[in-house]
Amino acid sequence: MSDQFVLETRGLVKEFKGFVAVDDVNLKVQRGHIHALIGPNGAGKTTVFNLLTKFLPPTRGTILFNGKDITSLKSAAIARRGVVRSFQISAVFPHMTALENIRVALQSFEGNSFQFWKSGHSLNKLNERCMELLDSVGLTEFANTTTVELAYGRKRALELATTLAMEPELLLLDEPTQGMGGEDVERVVELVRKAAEGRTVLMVEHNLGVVSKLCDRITVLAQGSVLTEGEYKEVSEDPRVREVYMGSANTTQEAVE
Amino acid sequence: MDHPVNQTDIQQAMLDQQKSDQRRKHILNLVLLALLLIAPAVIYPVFLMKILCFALFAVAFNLLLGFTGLLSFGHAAFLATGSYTTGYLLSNYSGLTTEMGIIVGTAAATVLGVLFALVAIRRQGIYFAMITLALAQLVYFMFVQAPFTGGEDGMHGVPRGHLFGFIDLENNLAMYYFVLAVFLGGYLLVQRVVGSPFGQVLKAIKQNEPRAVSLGYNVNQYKVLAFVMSAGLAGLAGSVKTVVFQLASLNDAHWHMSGEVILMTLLGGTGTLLGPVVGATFVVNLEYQLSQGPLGDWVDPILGAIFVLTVIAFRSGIVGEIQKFVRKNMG
Amino acid sequence: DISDDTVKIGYLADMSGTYRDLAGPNGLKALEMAIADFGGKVNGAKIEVVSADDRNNPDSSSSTVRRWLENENVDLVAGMVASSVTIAVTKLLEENDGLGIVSGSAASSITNEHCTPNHIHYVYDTYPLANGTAKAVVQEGGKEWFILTADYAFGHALEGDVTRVVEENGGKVIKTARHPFPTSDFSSYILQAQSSGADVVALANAGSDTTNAITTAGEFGLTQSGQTLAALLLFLTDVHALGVNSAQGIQLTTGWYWNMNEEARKWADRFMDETGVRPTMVHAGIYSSTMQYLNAVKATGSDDTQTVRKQMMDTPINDMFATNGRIREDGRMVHDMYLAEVKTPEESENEWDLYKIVRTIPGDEAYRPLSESKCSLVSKN
Amino acid sequence: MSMILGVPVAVLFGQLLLGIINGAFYALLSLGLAVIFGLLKIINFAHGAMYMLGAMVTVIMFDAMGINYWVALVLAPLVVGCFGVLLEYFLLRRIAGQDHIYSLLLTFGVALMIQGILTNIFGVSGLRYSMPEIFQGGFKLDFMFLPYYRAWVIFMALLVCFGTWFMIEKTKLGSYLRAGTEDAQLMQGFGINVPLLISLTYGFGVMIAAFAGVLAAPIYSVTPVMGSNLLIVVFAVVVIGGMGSIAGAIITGLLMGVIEGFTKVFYPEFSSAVIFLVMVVVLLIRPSGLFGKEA
Amino acid sequence: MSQGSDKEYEQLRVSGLHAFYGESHILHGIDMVVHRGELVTLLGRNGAGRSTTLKAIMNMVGRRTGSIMINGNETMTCQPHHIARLGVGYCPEHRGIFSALNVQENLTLPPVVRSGGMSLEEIYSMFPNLYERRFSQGTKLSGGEQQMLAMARILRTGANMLLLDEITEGLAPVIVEKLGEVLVKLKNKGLTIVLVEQNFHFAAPLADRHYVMEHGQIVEEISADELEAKQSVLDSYLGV
Ligand SMILES: Nc1ncnc2c1ncn2[C@@H]1O[C@H](COP(=O)(O)OP(=O)(O)OP(=O)(O)O)[C@@H](O)[C@H]1O
Ligand SMILES: Nc1ncnc2c1ncn2[C@@H]1O[C@H](COP(=O)(O)OP(=O)(O)OP(=O)(O)O)[C@@H](O)[C@H]1O
Ligand SMILES: [Mg+2]
Ligand SMILES: [Mg+2]
Repeated sequence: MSDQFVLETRGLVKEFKGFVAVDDVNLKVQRGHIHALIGPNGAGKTTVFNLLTKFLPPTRGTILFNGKDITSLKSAAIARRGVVRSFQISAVFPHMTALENIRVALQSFEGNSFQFWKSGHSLNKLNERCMELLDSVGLTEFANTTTVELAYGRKRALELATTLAMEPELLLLDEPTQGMGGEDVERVVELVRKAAEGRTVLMVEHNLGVVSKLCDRITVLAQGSVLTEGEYKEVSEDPRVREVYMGSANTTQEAVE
Repeated sequence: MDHPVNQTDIQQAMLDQQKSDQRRKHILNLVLLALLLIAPAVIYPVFLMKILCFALFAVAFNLLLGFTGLLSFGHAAFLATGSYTTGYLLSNYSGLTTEMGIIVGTAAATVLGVLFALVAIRRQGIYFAMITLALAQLVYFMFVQAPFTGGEDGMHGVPRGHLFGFIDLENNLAMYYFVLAVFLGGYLLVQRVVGSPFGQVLKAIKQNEPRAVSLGYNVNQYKVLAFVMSAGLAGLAGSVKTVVFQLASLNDAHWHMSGEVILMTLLGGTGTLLGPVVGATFVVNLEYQLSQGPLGDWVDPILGAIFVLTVIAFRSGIVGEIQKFVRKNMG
Repeated sequence: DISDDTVKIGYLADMSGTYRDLAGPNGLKALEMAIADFGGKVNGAKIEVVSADDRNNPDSSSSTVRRWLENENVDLVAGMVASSVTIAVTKLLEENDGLGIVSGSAASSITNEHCTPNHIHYVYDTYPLANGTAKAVVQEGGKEWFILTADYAFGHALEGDVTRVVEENGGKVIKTARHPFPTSDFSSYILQAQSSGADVVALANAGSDTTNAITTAGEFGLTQSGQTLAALLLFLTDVHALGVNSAQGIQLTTGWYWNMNEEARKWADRFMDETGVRPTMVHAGIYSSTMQYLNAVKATGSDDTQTVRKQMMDTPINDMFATNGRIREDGRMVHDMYLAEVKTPEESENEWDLYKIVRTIPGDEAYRPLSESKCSLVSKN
Repeated sequence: MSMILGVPVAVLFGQLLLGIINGAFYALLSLGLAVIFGLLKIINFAHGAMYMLGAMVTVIMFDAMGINYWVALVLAPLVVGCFGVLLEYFLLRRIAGQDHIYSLLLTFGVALMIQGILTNIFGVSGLRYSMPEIFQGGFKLDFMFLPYYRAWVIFMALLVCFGTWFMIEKTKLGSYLRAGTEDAQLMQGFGINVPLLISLTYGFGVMIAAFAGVLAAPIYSVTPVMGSNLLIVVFAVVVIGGMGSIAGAIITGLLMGVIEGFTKVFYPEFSSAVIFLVMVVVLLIRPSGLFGKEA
Repeated sequence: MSQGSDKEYEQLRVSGLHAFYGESHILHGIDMVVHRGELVTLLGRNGAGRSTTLKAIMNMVGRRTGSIMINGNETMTCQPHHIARLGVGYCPEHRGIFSALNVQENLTLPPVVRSGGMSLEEIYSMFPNLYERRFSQGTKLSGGEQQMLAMARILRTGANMLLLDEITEGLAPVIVEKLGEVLVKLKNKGLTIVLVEQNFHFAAPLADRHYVMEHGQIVEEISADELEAKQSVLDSYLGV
């Protein structure tokens, strides 16, 4: 079973001072899938991400990654195991160039990060790969631009590239297309698709067009617990999902195009 | 969207930039080195040594503030620990060569740095500053109470001794070149560290800590290492200072000293390598000039006014502003 | 002969910190008055003054003094207040064979374990402070003592000296409390003193610590409940700050008081014209010691340290500052000290009319006898 | 008489009371500091100087114009408050939004200037200020003599503390203040005159410090440096209470007064450092202070 | 306040607006007019300068030149709080929820600048999530909840011109739908709305007119009825 599922949660619960944000969630993410987590605002999606990456400690429950219990690991250790997230609110290193942003991510695999005696030139060999990643999100020309100066949408693209640089086994994306216009969304979809080759993606996304195009499996979260799970078609036809989340089919259909 | 610029061009441009930066840095370093080598011919060596000691202290401090984003308000503790340890050893064990005294003093400060770091590192921002201050106050209390420090009177008459057992440091020039060597060692170390892969991670942590965590960095380990290095170098500054002045006093441990190094660093320019050096030179010199002259009793108000002016008009510090100016007028 | 035809005096004191008022900028005035009175020249050589703020920092002070000695041919270093500064400077003087006259410091160790052949301690030290005040108070019947001590070298020294004097005179120290330096709230200590049942509450501290403690003692009615308050080190400026209302009746020992005799008063008037305030014993001491120094240079025609020091030791001092003064081989200037009592508001005629002299303590009785000295310069026979 | 560790219980009662009184000063000072830090994110290193100014102005007004204590109690804080507003308007405003550390440097510079200038005018020995007649004497309690003035201090301090807490935590104005510190520009975009609000807040914060200074004038020696050593202790109090927590600053102030008071009995040498020990321990256990909101 | 559909009244006139962040010149001469009761969108790619335009109207950018008339008043020299008092409600791109305040305090924070705003009850019934979490700290809300809060709080103030920056971002489709209804309602009440939107499908049916921006300039103005005819032009600008 551990072969089939990369990630599994058992009875995951998170309470905030009496308020239950995540309520007994049993999630199974199949290897190689792009798995979407959707649900109304405040359903607990981001909180689930926070629990998975230990930005918040779970109140109860266990998290299994490749069959191993990672509930007690720290954030950084989880990232090193291959579970990497992007943030809902853009997270970059503002006073580094786009290229340096990505290089910091690549560097964490080099095993030289404690080498305070080495010259910075030793990092130049990573530049090639940085440029590839930047190119994949269309930021080539901004490689030497300081990140603060990038528009919001580009910051998000950069963040995605940085996350990909981590070569994660399981990629957690929190609303990757948020704040992006049509063409950029397209590109991100492509990017995620490309990135998903050979790895597993768990994403939160409100753009149903993206979800329907990309995702193999969808879990709907509402008020902290799992409402239903299945393929896009099943889920989108579920009246409960329509009621709490999707609303009238109209908007959705248009978005899908 | 099309990409008007070619990937390799961009990379090349970046490498060129790096190279020319490097070259400029080398030239600057050489000019400064030359100045420092001939300085004692013109300027009173003990005074120069004082500047170098404080410059080293500020450089050490800036490794934390400028390059890791941690504001320590307790760095006096390390300066004083280096200072007292070396002072005690050299006064009481006459067989000890000077450099051994300094090494042990530095080591003591480093160990103290580890202790501080372990306690403080989990705290952030102003809490970090305050917990380091609190720890430093406790260290201060210890130094006040401990019999070997001479309390308020201080520790006096520390012999300068012989470097490696044969170079007589009573000679001011010999002493000067030794201090210069130590200073350069510290400075170059920090320069290296900042540019190293480790330095990149520090920079990342400074700018966005949660993001660094999510990229798999155990940020506390990096911070601890940076902190300990900074503490060790501050201790080194203290040790050398004791040898130069042949005394150690509570002033080194007082929170004013922790404040002073912040001021030096900010005045010179945080996050620049040369900034703390310039800042230390400026402050030490200014205090000296003012305390000598007819404005003797106006030192504090004048210093105060300079701080105010700096913050209002030259926020990036002396070196920072110069860099800005150069960048603006050359590119 | 006089090196480079100038006699150069470096004045080093706290110009801006805690000890500013007792020496500070006005001390420099006193020094300059002395030079002016001497005529600005000695044996044709001109007299120059340099000054520096010690910032109560031995590092800064020693680099300043080093430069004075090594580069600027300063012949005499005067002033010197904080003991850490004084000890650092005297070590340097010894190394460079310069001469120093310490006027501000209180620590008796300066001419005891820290004595050097290169300095003179001129105005007062902790030994006579304890000796004068404590002895008088014990003899008046204050047998049981509570000592409130500033927790640093000076306080400890004073506490030690007081304890000895009290015990020698048949009294007893029943409790001591050491407070951090500086402290602003003394109510806790005053309460402890009150509940200790001691006859005498002695303050072995200085400056604002002392004035704060005295104010608080007044507020809590310490003296009303029958206890005696003894302040061991009070400068005129402290008493002036307290005012006679709070300070009345306090006994203290001083090396000099501006209104103690005609000569002193005349000089103090001139000083007041210059500065607007009455001089402390330190100010007077600076004037007097500078005069003595210049006289010695004149007499010997030299500014060589040992020659001048010897001449100074050989000349008894009788001037506006001291009667029966002489400099001993350990560098201590021994002169008569005075037990004074702060006047009552009724007695006090103006804001500076603060003391009445109760008793003169002969120098030999006041200061630590050479037989007890730990100074290496004192020949032991 | 029963004893605890060799100290009579009655004496300990007295110490407890004195500790609270002393704590009332800490509470007032840390309150002002917490208001300024919590709301403006300014590390006000001039706070000690403002406290000192409160006391100095009281004395100077009395000496020069014969203005009595009661008037000074209102007037001196107002004068200092206005000074604070000017300071904010001409200096601090220019560094709004910059790193904390700049405000630290700036206010430290200002403190040095104020202290240095006053030292040159008035010296460091202190100025005289006599207790108003009405406070002469005190209550004879079983365990101690409590001067009337100390009782007055604690009463006034608590009154001001409570009033301030109420205003900030419970009123609309308070919520403007709390929000304005996070995103002043947006607040202004909502139609609130944020620059004015900030000036007034800073003025108010230093006014509380000056008020403490007036309270201190009759009992402590009034000198230009009287505030400089208090400063870091008060900072410690604010941190222990939890930066930005108004209630935290008040309660911790009182608590630290008491702890320090007992230390003065059992280990007096340590009394100046005990607060820092408490701080280390508290921050190890509760990272954001006793009453701080968790980050 | 002259009522409703006074479509001739110029609520906002921007002419020759340039804006700068420090050294960088972001807006290059924007001209636009919005009439009372109109809903106008600003469309464009990421980085085109739409948010900057709204901020410039609020005087929240580094430096600006040109002219901005609101309600007939020239506002180039006004401080932001004066601009708000002219009846402008601004909902920023990054929400600007205050962490020091709880949800309800956040909601009641902006002072009422005109009569006719929504009451707290109306708002809570429109956004039940907010009611449920009204005593939690503002920033502890989920991303979407924060967005609702940011929108809701300016509805209370009675502002008659709303500048809304990407309000549907990160919201569940049901809520987006609901927001659409709210905007229609507001429009019917006679409010003037400038909407910066990525989600064209959301904006299209609501808007009277669209301005298309590129590189800090307005490159096209399209009214609702021309939309179909100009669809291809629009697509090319937006890269859909
Ligand atoms: N630190 C916290 N303290 C208290 N409550 C919290 C905290 N973090 C989140 N919550 C609450 O938990 C619930 C779930 O939040 P979460 O951010 O996981 O929602 P979400 O599903 O990601 O929503 P969205 O799509 O709007 O981002 C929300 O109601 C939120 O208010
Ligand atoms: N604070 C700033 N400093 C410097 N440049 C900035 C700043 N904010 C934005 N910019 C620049 O201004 C330009 C326009 O940004 P703006 O935020 O207005 O774009 P937008 O059209 O709203 O795009 P988005 O969809 O990304 O929000 C961008 O190129 C951006 O890099
Ligand atoms: Mg979310
Ligand atoms: Mg935008």
